[in-house]
Amino acid sequence: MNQSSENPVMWDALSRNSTARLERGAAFARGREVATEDITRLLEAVIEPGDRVCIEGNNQKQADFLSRSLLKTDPSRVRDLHLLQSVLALPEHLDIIERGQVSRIDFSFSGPQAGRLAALVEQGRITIGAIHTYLELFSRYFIDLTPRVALIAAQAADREGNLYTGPNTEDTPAIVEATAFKSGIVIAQVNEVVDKLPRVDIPADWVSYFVKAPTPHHIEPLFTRDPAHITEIQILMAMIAIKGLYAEYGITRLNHGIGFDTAAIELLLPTYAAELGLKGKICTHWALNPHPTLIPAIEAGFVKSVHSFGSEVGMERYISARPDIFFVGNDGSMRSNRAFSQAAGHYACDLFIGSTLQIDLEGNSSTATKGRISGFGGAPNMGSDARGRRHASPAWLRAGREGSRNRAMPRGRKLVAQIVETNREQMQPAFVERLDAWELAESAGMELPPVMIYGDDITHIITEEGISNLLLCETAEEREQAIRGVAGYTAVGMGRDRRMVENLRDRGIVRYPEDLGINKRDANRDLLAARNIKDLVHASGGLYSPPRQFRNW
Amino acid sequence: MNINGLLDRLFGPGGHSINIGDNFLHGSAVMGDRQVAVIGTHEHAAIDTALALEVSASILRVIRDDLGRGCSPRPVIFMVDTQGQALSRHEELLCLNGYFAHVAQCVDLARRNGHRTISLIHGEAVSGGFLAFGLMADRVCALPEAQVRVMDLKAMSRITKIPYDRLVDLSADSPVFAPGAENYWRMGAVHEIWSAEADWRSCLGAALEIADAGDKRALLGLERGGRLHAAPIAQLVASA
Amino acid sequence: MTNVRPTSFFEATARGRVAKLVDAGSFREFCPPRLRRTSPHLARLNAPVAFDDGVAVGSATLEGYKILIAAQEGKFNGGAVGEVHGAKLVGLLDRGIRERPAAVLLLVDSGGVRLHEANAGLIAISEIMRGVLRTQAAGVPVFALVGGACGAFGGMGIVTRLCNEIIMSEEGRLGLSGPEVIETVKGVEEFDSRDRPLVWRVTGGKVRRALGEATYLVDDDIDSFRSVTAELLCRYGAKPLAVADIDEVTAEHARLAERAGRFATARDGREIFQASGFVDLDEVSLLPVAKFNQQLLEYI
Amino acid sequence: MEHFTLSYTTTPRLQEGHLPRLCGVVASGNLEVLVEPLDAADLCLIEVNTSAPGFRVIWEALLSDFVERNQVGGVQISINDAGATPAVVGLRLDQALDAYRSGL
Repeated sequence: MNQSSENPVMWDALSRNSTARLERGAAFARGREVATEDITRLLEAVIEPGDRVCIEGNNQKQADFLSRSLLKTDPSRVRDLHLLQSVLALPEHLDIIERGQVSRIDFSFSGPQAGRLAALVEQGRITIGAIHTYLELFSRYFIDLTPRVALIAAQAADREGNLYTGPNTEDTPAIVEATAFKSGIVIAQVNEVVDKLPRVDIPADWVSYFVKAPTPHHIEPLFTRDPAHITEIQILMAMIAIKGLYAEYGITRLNHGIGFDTAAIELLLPTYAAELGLKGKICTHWALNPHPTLIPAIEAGFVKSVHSFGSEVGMERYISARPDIFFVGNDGSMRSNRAFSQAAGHYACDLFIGSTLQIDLEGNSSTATKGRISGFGGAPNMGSDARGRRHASPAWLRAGREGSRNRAMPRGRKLVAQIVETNREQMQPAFVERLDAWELAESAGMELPPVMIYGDDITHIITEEGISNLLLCETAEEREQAIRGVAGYTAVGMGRDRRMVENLRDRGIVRYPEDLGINKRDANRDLLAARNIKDLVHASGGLYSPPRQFRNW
Repeated sequence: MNINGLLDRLFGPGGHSINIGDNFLHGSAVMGDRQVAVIGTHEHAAIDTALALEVSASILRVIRDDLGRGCSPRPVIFMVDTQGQALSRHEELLCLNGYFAHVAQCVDLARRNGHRTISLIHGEAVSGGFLAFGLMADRVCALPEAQVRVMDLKAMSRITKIPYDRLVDLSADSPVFAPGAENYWRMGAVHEIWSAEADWRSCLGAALEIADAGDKRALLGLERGGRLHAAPIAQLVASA
Repeated sequence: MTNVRPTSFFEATARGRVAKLVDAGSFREFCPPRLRRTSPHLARLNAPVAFDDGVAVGSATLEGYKILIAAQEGKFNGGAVGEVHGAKLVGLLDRGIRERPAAVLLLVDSGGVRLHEANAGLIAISEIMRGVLRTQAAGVPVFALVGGACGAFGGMGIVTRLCNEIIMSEEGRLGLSGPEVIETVKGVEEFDSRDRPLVWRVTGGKVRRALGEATYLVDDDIDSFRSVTAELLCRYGAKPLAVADIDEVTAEHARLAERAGRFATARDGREIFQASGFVDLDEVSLLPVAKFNQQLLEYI
Repeated sequence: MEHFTLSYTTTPRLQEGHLPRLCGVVASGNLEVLVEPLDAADLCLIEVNTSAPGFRVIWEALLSDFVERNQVGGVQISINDAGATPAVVGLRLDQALDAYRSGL
């Protein structure tokens, strides 16, 4: 094929375009450094209509100053944007949509803004490309959704523009790598500009501009759970998890979802699990944010290694003093990386356990409710079988054996557990005939109902009633009764076939606390290795410094 | 009626020598042939540590003076007009409740030393400010316009989430939560409410005669039908 | 399951506190739940009632000393005082005058007056105040133990301060108006009720001990409360209780006046800690109780 | 508030002389359970007073399971509930009955 000579193929259009942008931007920068007050004009200069823009916003660190600055840009110049970012967390993210500057978004999680987002979709003011998992979205950055402009957040820059992202590195490397090496523009907001960085997380030549933000970027203490709020019911479920799942399979590599249910498990390791002789046998290697509630287990010698998606406010000094456990740079601060940790959680862990709002009769679970488009972040990556996994471990192999008795070829599978109280407050049942996700999908015109974890990925369900092992069910009917069997006094639970559930109990598919040798009345808060945040501080030897909203002293 | 007018009506013009400050007043007055001490607040005082110290210092002075003179202990008239305790971080830091407890202890000391004590609510009597000394006296009298309360019904409705109209309805036949001296009278905590036309001087004189050092308010509340449970339950616990 | 961990006073229920504080099995309750003396006023407002109206009162022994004891349930309506609740406390104090136990213990955990029956509650508190003073005048000491989530606030803060001894844990709080009330009326600049370290620096056990308002600061476990109480029962048992006379009350007056002058502008417990000889003010909140007590003692 | 009383005929009690026991507190999401001896030895009488109306069907299912599981005759159980979940109700009932039986 011969290209027409009047119209020669341009193989570097992106970089030419990028050069033009940088030339326009030069008026508002000194080298890579942009003065705080010039940032809006710089954004107007380098962003073009129709650009794919990633505003770094993940569930902890937020490029909040750049978001606010984007809101101040002239909507006639900065328009028709395609936002692609893992989390829509700030009101500003939605404000910019409301101002009509955005036409399309691709994202993973919208937590606090889920209600507003659903309203904007219903009004037809925005189109959602897709709701991804974190890994999926990062992957698409490198395939068909590469950002033209990335607005990121770092702790510090030096004069050259090298960046230090510190403990909360999180999504930054994935975003910058995709943008910078495809001739995109990378703009970083930093808390401070210094002469010498503690370490370089992002080299200067991947960065187009940096600007000092007037206030440090916002970080949400998202993974801090005050043990004071853990209930006896959560402790009972944690006992069931430890005895009926962790000990049973000898689970050493795992990931915990966020929540009080899993915090209870973490706090029972040095007490209940230790008394069962499980130290060294379970919970040694983790893909996990630095949960403060893991401190007692770490101090008790349960934990050997923790790789983290992000950091956690107040944990910095503790992490720094435990470099054998956490991934720590030469400067003494942690290096987190959401993309790597997500991959690690998917491929290298034998168990994911987390909570949900609803589970249906097939075991599909979702946190989606009508009027809220929230997405699931990383849970689906953690909570799904890694079909590409090729290395064995005892837990993985046993789960594989239990799940496929009729297959000749040995193959393992991941353990995926959901842990829920049968009824939440206000008697909202966790077990339902039909997920609210269906209704949400209809009202928001989504192609598929937003399911967090599909029923065929789930292996165990734990409630205060007991634990169901879905791997052992031979028919769909058995599976449904195994779910009903632990659904307690919900309509689903009360609709069980009692005879069939007793039969499943005989076969160890449904196990109640008494079947596991657990006395419900032992489930009291004295079992917690820390009963409040202060206990955690003391357990850390004073190294953990909790945010003030978690203190009562 | 301003405070001077009130004092004139209570003790007769020239019958009192009372130092009147912004919020605090103290001095003495003549009731028939005897001296009485007058201590209290006006202008809806918010009671803070400073005011609590002034009240307690005055009580202590009366007790000490009478001990020194060897005369029979003077009655003490507490003039009550308070919007409640002062609300501030500084006051809390100092432990304002400790200052209130100290005032209460001074009133109690006066009682144990033979001083009769009367409270006269001449303005507002609200919550903590009322507890400090108003409610500590042997006998509590109220002027007709006295406002006695813990919280108004609108605020109570906001906090308890009970609709305002329902609270209004319920308060028609129950004295237990709605503002009003009448409600406190029915419950036995206000011994008497003086009418506007009455001779307040003789009301006060009569009250002084019958002021009683024992705390019989629960029985009074039972008798008046406004507080039916306090007395029998206290009795049950005391002698079970 | 063996459990060697101390039992948290903060977390325990009122009945749990009593059971662990007194000699095992010695608690005999007056007006017990089976009598169902619930609050008629809560019922009229269609609010949940409790069989003991949020307070357990009775007699017991502690290290063999005969005591009367009351424990407020902070989890029920914030331990707030209503007509029945208050009458049980008044009755217990009256019983104290008749029975002359070694002491009356008040396990205070209360925000003060119960709004649903506010007038009855306010009157009851003044009756409790007079009851405490009457009991003391009869030679029976009254001790307050404060370490629950509601602390000792409102009228119960005043009652607590009338007691002969106040034993607090660091988690306990003692004051008159809760921070939420001050914030609502005076604004967040005056008192940010969500700034929890500040709330504790203004009303918490440590600052109360540093001021001398609390006479003892103990760890948040029931055994620590018990051992200090036992020590006090022994000490008070050694000689008859002297009723506060003019000199004693005058001395208290001087002490309070001195404090008001000394901390005339203070708004933060840090200033109290500094004046109490603490050097590293950031560290005070994390000092273990024993160390805190020791440093305080060394300075005095 | 919703109020109802349920009555179950069950295995008669074996021992006499039990003392009343109270478990739990009336706080949001929690409940108190009072267990007392009842004259009728083969009856279990359960009185429920709850701030969350409309869940009588669930209460009945839960309580009949409880009575069947424990065979408690000669007992009156009185509940003041402030919106506890069935999980909490079940745990509290077990605790209360345990305390009642062991305390005599």
